[in-house]
Amino acid sequence: MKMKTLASLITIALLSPLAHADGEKIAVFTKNLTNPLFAEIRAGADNAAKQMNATTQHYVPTKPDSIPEQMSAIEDVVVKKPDAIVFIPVDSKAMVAGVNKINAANIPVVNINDRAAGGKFVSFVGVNDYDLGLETARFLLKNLGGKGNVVIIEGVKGASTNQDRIRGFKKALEENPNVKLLASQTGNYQRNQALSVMENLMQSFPQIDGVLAANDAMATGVIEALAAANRKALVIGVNGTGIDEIKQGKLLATGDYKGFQQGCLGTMAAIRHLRKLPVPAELMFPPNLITQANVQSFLVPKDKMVCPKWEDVVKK
Amino acid sequence: MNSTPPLLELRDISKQFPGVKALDHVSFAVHSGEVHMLVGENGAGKSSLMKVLCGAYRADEGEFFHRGEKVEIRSPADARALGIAVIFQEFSLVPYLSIAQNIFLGREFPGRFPGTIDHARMHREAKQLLDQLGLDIPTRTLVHELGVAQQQMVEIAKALSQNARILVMDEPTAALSDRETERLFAMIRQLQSDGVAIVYISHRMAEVFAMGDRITVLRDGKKVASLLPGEATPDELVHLMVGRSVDRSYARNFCQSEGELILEVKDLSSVNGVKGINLTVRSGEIVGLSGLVGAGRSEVARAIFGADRVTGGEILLHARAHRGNPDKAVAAGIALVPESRKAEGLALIRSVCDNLMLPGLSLAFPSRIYHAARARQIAGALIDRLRISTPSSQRPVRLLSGGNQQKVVIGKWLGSGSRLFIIDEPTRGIDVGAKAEIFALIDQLVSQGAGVLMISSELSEIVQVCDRSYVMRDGRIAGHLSREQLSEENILKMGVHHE
Amino acid sequence: MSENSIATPPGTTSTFSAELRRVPGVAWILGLLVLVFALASRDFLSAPNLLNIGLQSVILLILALPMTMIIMTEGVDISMGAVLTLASVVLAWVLAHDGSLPLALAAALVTGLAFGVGNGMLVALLKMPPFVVTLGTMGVAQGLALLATDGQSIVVSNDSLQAVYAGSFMGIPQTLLIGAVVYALSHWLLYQTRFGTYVFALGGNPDALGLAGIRANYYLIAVYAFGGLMAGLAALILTSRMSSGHPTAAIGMEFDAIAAVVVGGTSFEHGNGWLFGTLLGVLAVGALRNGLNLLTVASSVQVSCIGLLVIVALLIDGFKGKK
Amino acid sequence: MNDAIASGRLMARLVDLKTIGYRLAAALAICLVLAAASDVFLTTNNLLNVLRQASLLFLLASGLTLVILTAGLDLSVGANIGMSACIAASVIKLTGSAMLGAATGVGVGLAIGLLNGVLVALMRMPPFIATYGMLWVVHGVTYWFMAGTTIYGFPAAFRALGSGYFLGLPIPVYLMFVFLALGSFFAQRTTYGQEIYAIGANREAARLSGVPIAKRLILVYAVSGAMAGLASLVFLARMNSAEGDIGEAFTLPAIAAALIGGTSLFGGVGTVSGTLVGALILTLVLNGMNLLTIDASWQPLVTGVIVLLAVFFDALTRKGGDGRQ
Repeated sequence: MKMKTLASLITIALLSPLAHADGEKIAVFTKNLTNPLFAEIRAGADNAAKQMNATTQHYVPTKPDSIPEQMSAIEDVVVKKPDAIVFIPVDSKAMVAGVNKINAANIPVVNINDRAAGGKFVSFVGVNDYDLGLETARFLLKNLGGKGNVVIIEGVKGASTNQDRIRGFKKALEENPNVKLLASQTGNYQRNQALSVMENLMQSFPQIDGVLAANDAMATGVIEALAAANRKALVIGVNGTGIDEIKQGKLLATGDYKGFQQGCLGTMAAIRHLRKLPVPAELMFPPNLITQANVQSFLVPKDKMVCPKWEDVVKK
Repeated sequence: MNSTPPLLELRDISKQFPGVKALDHVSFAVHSGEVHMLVGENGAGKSSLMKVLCGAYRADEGEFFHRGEKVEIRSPADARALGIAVIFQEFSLVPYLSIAQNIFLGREFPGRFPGTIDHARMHREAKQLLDQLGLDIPTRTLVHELGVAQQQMVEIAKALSQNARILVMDEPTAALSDRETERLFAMIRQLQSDGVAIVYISHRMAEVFAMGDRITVLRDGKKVASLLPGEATPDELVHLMVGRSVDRSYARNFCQSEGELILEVKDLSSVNGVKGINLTVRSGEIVGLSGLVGAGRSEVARAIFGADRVTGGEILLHARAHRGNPDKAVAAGIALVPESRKAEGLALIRSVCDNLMLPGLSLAFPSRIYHAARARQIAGALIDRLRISTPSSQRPVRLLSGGNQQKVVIGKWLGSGSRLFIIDEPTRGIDVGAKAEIFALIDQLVSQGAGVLMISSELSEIVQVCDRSYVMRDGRIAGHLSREQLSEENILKMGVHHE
Repeated sequence: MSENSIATPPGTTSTFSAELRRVPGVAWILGLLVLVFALASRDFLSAPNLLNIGLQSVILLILALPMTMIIMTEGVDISMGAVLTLASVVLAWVLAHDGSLPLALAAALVTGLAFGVGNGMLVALLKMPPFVVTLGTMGVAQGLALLATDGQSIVVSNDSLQAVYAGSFMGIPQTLLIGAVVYALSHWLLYQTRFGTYVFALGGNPDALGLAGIRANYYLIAVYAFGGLMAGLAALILTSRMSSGHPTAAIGMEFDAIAAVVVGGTSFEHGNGWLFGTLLGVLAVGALRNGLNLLTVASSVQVSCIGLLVIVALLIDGFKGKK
Repeated sequence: MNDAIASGRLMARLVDLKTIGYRLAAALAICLVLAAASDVFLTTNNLLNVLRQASLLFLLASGLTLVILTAGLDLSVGANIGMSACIAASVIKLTGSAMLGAATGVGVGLAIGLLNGVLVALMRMPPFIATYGMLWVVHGVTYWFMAGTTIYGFPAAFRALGSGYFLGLPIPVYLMFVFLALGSFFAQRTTYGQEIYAIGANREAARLSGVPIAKRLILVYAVSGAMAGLASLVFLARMNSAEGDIGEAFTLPAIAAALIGGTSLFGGVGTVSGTLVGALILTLVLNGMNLLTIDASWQPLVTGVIVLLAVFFDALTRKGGDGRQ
């Protein structure tokens, strides 16, 4: 008896947030709870949904980047049948089977951020990682005067974002034959691993002029390592999360990954699709850099950010 | 005596372990229908001989003959093929298997498919065996739910199930009550008349002379004598075992005056089923706590010590109320020598010194700073005082013999400032010489003003050693016997059900 | 009678009422979870959703069943997730190189078996502590998976592979069938065969086996080998589910399996194990994750809930068994 | 003269060369190989790097060693680092006080450890499972607290804890030696240590000898938690940033360090100094792989093989076993 009362109490407590739901329900899949990029994307999605009078539900694996968990979450969501899904695969290839399940359930899905290797999508919203890597690397090499020694800190080997960014880095290096690539090692997109790798690289190479990190977390790890060893090098990263470091002049530049906007426009695309409004098959942001020169405009705290108008972005 | 060749004969068996010659050219024979007693001090080689017999050890030298024919015993399977079955002192039972599964462990009846078991037949046959032993327990009962005596009976059923022609028993009565012992003896006589040969290891002189057809004495891995029961008195036998005369009567000066009250227990009950316990222990006396196995004696000890949760009643130590965990008990001056020295008494991988120091650490090192040198010094003094035979105080205690281990378990309390010693089965599995030493030690404790509450299954010990004794039955105190009333008959009368 | 008498464990003493008396904490929790989720979400008790819970639980179940036996021998195998992952990579690799599905499955099973036998031999023959042995082999398996794939997924487009997870046989989803077969097999092994009897003995009293003339080591190796083999089998389902092999796909899953086993009432001591409890434990984890997803509970809360499930289940058992 | 001998003997006992001799030799052998293979290995900077990287692992593993000595395990240390670091970081950000932040970090670690201790000692849960459950609870709370953000940029005074130098040595290295001395002293030279070994060797015998089991177990889990809290501060100071899951990567290496260092999971055997050598061996190998620019994919494999080798070697040298197999 007591148990039943308790159960219904819990039920009411759990149901209450759903009671106010109106408009379209959008399920948003991100990779993990720890990377700030995905926090930005989720914030963007929430903001867009609010603007358009829809609601979001977030699905994040409890173990970071867990394929089986994201797969289970898809299966669970398919039962609940949200109106649309905004989807970042934890692994671009392994999650194709999951996308197929969404397709089979006839739920429209917008792919953002990391492009899935297969499946049918209403649209893809993201940044071309190759272009972004290339532009950021070019900026660094220009600042080095087209010569000197550099190292690359790679992200997770299997990730397509990493592969494309590294391809971009290497293309830029090809354009600058006087710049010597000393080493390219992985920091698995993690700050502490990048820090250790950098410490060790500094032992092997007495002169490092520039560091190309495949994301900002690793770039900040590199900056810490440099500071601790009292050495100087120009560092670039990608993702646009290292704003403070740029402001402080420690990070030369970061490729703007526009996480918040990805969340915004991915969600808007999904809602527009539901409302039978036109949506392009692909919505790519241009490869912009955040540098000392334009950093001021990026200093808005996450909870104050507001999604751009769809028309403003898509017109371009 | 017997003109036919012996059922099994061992000639010149030797077994060497690093540093020890466990068996040194031992010859031994057992005839069909004979109970052959094997006696000797701990470490004399009885267990090694038994393990050679059942194939657990391989002899380095020597020959085996079965009905006069030369055979090999290299593995338990060889031994089993010869009809040898062993009842071990430390049980070879699996707690979460049923009685039937335990009885037939390793000899399961094949079922319809390869690798499967014919459960129906197994339980049927197990039931028959239990009936034979007069044991009325479902064969599907898991062994961990049984009491020690019942487990011993399962162990015996296990041996019987092998249709053994040669049955080896290692102190089978150690955990049995007198009534159960009687039943076991009746069964042994039955087996004997069926022509089964029985090798019986025992420390109890009464059993040796009552049951034995022949007695073989081992000492230091050698056979020192093989004789008939009529050829020696118990004292002579003990002399053969220890190689010197030992006074078996443990004579002591019984407590004359009434000492100060150390422990008073009022209406104590605990989660382990003891109820309404009232008892007292005074300074300078050894108080017995006797009764059948399973009557709740150890449970009373554990309740007083705080090892089991007390559910009611009062414990007064020096007239002050006491209640709490073992650490509180130790701080209040209670010492417990538990029933099982390996499971509860010793940290086997740690050194003699570490074990001896453990309860008294905070007394020896009040600042909590531990000095290894000082600990070695204290332990060394204890080792000398208790005559513990060990090359060094740093030796892991698992390498000591049973008697010496028991001395460590008692000895560790000498530095803890205890005034009340609760000693549970002080002489289980140890030899005659060590027994005398341990009783001398207990006597020394009480003469220095401590009080001792002693639990023993050997009634003769209670009668010889205690100033008075409580007798337990079914978790309650059934009665009290003063020094004058104390006799084995009186204990039995009180301890046994009146049906 | 006295409070402390330990309730009769099931299996060997298999009257139904005896089993009921031993209802462990996990069963109450599973019941409560089902009740709450059923009240809170219309979808929870729907057939497709129950099917989801079943499907999602199968891989964990296939790991947890042999894990139950391993834990009963007072051992543990923390390499299972990594071995599963490696076997999945091997399976995908064979398929990607035009191997047939039976060949690929055989390769995965052999991979799992090899690690299982290796674990078993190190544990049994060298008397090395199981946790350490399998911590080492976990690194080896994980490393091999990473090296073999260079950190990337191996994508497989093989219809027969996809049919394993999604397909059904006589109206029953194949994945569930595989799970049921593995459960039946494990149950048969543990309760009907000599092997099972010796598993109880390995944890309860290994000396008894030696004295009975049984080569305990063979059976100890066999227990770990069974674990490895099942990891290889689970790889079939995992790979089919993802249509690809990924070098970190199931890393850490062994801890979930161990938790499910212990929550299900199997103890690390004395060979006291219960296979049905493991099934309940796995289902409780599955129902919890699924239900929280259906209620769209915040992910951070979900993370804590899984830990709470484990702790609360043990607390209930602890209070019930308190002396 | 006598004093010198006595202090020498004291040192010998503290470091317990007999237990760790082989392992020290193995560590030296790895050093020789690396020195031959890489010309930068023997540079001062690199050796300091190794020490600094090892120090973090050691701080975590030293507390864990005490837990393992009682035949327990603490799987929650990694999650503990994450939570301690994040809360300490936000306190520093809020108050600007490094001291307050540091105290909070250790305090949070201690609290998690205490909770583990209560579950294991008072609720009698198997340590493996209790701390695994705690791992998830702690992670969940941390994720909720952080909401996917990163906290970074701490005062220089605080960051010195991770990246500062004193007399040419990194500050974490001093911490490592301080806690080596403290840990060894606690384990070998206090009656608490003796009792902890006794609990690991035979818990029931220790209980019936009057050792307050629950108090001692809570103590070791609390110490392990507090050490995780301390390690989180060093890590935080070195990274200059805090994220929710920064600690998870340390759990298994910390356990491995203790095991490589000769601590037995069966309890009652092991030393804190052995754990230091274990941490050094692990760090040396990873450092060597980085110096020789070996692909990071090899790391789990190599770590696994080292663990196996260490225990294999123990199994071979242990002749006769410890009596419990």
